[in-house]
Amino acid sequence: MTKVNVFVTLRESVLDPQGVAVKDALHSMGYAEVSDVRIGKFLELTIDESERDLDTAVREMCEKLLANTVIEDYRYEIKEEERA
Amino acid sequence: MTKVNVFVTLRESVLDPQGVAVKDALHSMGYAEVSDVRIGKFLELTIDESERDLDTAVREMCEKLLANTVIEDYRYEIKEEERA
Amino acid sequence: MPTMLEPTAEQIRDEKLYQQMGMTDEEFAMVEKILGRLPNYTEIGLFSVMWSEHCSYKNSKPVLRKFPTEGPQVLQGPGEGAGIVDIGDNQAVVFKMESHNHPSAIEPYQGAATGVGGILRDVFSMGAQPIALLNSLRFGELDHPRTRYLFEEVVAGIAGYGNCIGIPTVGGEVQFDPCYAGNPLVNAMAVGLINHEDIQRGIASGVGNTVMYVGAKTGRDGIHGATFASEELTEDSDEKRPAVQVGDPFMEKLLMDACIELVKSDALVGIQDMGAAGLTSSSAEMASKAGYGVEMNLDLVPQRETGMTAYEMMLSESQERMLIVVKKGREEEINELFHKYGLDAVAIGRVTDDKMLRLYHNGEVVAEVPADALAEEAPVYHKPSAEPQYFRDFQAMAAAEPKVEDLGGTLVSLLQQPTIASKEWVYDQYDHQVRTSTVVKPGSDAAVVRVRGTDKALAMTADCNSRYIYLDPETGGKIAVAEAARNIVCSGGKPLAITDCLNFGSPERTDIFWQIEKSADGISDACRALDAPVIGGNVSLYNERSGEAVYPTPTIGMVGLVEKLDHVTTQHAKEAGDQVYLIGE
Amino acid sequence: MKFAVIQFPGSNCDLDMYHAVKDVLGEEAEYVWHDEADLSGFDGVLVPGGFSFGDYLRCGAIARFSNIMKEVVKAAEAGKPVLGVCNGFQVLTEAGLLPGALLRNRDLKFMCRNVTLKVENAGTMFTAEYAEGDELTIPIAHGEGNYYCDDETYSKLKESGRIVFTYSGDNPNGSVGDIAGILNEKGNVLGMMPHPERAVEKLLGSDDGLKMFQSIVKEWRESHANYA
Ligand SMILES: Nc1ncnc2c1ncn2[C@@H]1O[C@H](COP(=O)(O)OP(=O)(O)O)[C@@H](O)[C@H]1O
Repeated sequence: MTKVNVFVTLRESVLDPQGVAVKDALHSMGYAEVSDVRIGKFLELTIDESERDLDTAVREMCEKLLANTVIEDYRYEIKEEERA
Repeated sequence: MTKVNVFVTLRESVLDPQGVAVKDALHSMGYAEVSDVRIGKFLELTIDESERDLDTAVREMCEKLLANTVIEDYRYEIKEEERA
Repeated sequence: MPTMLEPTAEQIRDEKLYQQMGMTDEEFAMVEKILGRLPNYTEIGLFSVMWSEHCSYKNSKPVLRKFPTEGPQVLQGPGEGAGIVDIGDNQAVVFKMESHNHPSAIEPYQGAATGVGGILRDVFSMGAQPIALLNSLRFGELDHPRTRYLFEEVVAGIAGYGNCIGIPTVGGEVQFDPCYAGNPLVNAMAVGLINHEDIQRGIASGVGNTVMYVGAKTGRDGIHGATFASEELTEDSDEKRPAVQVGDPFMEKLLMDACIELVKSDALVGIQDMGAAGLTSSSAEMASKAGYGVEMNLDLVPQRETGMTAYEMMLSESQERMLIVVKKGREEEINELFHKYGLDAVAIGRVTDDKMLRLYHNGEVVAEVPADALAEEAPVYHKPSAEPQYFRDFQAMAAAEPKVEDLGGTLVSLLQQPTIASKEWVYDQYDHQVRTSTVVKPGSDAAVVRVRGTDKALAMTADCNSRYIYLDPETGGKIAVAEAARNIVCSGGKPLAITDCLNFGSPERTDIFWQIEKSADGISDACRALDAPVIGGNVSLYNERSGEAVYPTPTIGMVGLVEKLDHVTTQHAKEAGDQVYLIGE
Repeated sequence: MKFAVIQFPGSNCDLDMYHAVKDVLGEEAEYVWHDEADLSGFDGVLVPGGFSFGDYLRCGAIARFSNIMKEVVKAAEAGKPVLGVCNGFQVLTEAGLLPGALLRNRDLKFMCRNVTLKVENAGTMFTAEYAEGDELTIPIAHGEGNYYCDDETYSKLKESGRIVFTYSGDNPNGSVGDIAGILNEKGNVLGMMPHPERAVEKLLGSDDGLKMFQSIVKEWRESHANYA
């Protein structure tokens, strides 16, 4: 069993209205020092052992489903295997 | 200027229908080895230097706004300072 | 995106760089003649978007001239953000339909969402309060996973935007056919209400008056979107595409409420939304329409990204932005008005009397072009058309008589066709009741929305049977208008006028151009017969994927007036024992 | 009776709430913008639906920090009726005036349709005109109406009659215990996902929501008659 963390973020030129709203809210709460907020997704996958190459499989999942590569970038971390 | 990454995830006890839907989709795409998917938020904050203690400020922002602790857990990482 | 070094005027000419922007050699020569010199990179960019089919209608103008556009009820015909029709008691209804096909093919959620945002801006920039949304959708067959994805995401995008901004989505249509597999159609329609005295126009007049920018900041998204919409989709469309625009319905809600308040102010001279070709089309069109000029300092444009060039700012199609012209000296009160909604109105330029669009950036003049040349003087092409063989073949065939042996079984299998089946899955996701005026919800022939404070209501529908139009464009065009009219009448309304969205393949093809002409003839005839003129619309050509055109799909959006609320009728069976009649031929 | 209809940036059922109270019920109503700081002139507070602050981050998360929310809390403490519908319910939970939280609908989709609500407690200031067990046709329109609370909270709500409405038949969003609306401990703050303000005219399909507003007004009249 392996844990994989996937981070999906909006591409650079793509507007992040959520991030803007959260930044404005933080400002109005007094945290003027927050100069930027970008909001993305964080996915924790638990993956059982399989024939497949883990790295390739995760990359495929990201490309096909987890990230919308038209507007999003992704990266992932494969954590050490946890043996049950 | 410091970058802070905040991870907000649903608590264990709270059902994550979106995670279940993604897991099901991965299964139907042939990735039967994915045994669990949990979906959370990933926030990248850029914070300018200020009087305040950074760690305390980020914790407050999480408690007050970024996470709803009735249903969510959070953790954060303060990345090295980037000097302009 | 790093700022690239811009090519020089000579390079643009010698390397024919304008071709990448969709301009022909002849068009480039026309620009050179208009300016009396070579255009620089920013200037050729301005011309290329303004002279694209999407902005100039250069291929479709001769066809659009066929439409009847007048009638005693018409207060504003085609040419402004949206058309306007009188409904009595000093009130009028404002409506328009627009396509967002290519953006939706690339990123269905955002493409559809920003389509809704754009059509709403067209309506509230006239000064109207939007009261309802409709949509007309076309996809390939549902057994293809990509199609399911597109369908789900388009519906979610429409819902996401409309629900958030709080305008009910009350009706529409969905058709599935293989011809739309590579190029889905997403047409959105908005309907608004206005009092006669509040009607606004997109004009920049009065020398010295101030040009202000309101709404979202400008980013590098959607650069050259209008040009992109004026080409066929190909396998490498995905590579060519500009950064996709993301809709922000929250921002637009604030902008909408602020603009509706703004139109009551006598400080306002003109207002126009920054839709296709953004800052370029809004400024050039407002100046040209008014017979004035506009100069703007691009350093003052609110920017989301650093290091943007004049070219990028002028061609950006970032969403949720408006350009307004206000009386000189009244800027502060305008700014206060927007401030209440958390928005900034920024003065970025002024009206001049020399009819030029002049742009400054970093202290230099970076473009100086006659506004009329951009907005009015695009070439008009009379494309050749020819009756295609397929049409002759069909006409020569004997009409097939369907033989139905098992009536019940046939009925069930018809009802199982996704195009015919209930669309509840779709409209359940749309808030169709917000503003508590929806008298007839989706699921009947036409939706009916009451006019609060009166005993009147408006019936509205969007219809098009593209198979009929493919088989016989002229008759099919008539049928589309007639179907819309029947839906209105069956709901208790009298047709007032229509808006249309002409979705076709490439006008460069003679068979396609023939389809465009013939269906326009049919639509025109039906509109005349029903006294329902065309008060606005939109043309979307080049709906092709790798050489395959969609069926000709001129979607009709019709609005009718229900004089009394108790005329409202729904299509549903009411009681056992009621008689059923068949009326007509 | 005079109601405040709170408007956050992005509220969009404010108009519906206003008309329900003003035109249909014939009581007084005024819009109060989120940055104002006084509700003392009002007898009741209505927090309408919509997408306050775009629903960005979480529904209601940003709205609860608005200026006016301090006043809403004060009004609640003073015992004035506070009704939060849909996004208003989300705001009230985020603000801690009501327990629990609202998660995404079980099917992950926004849904707009009529549902059947069951009146679980007809002894509240919001439901006195109904009878226990009454079934009402009221529209819902939400994407995140899946009420969640932990088991302990649920038992407490249930035992103390603070579950005011449940979905009867199909539970549209997967909420704990079919919960559609809950009350605070004191009994003067009600949050619910369905829209009673959309069900006050037969013309639009149902007027089953009318009695809720009538209950509030009646209770107020009675309690104020005593002081008069
Ligand atoms: N995309 C859509 N959005 C909203 N409502 C829709 C949509 N598609 C269909 N509907 C609604 O579903 C009902 C049936 O539509 P349709 O199948 O086109 O019926 P008809 O053929 O009788 O016009 C209509 O009330 C229509 O408004």
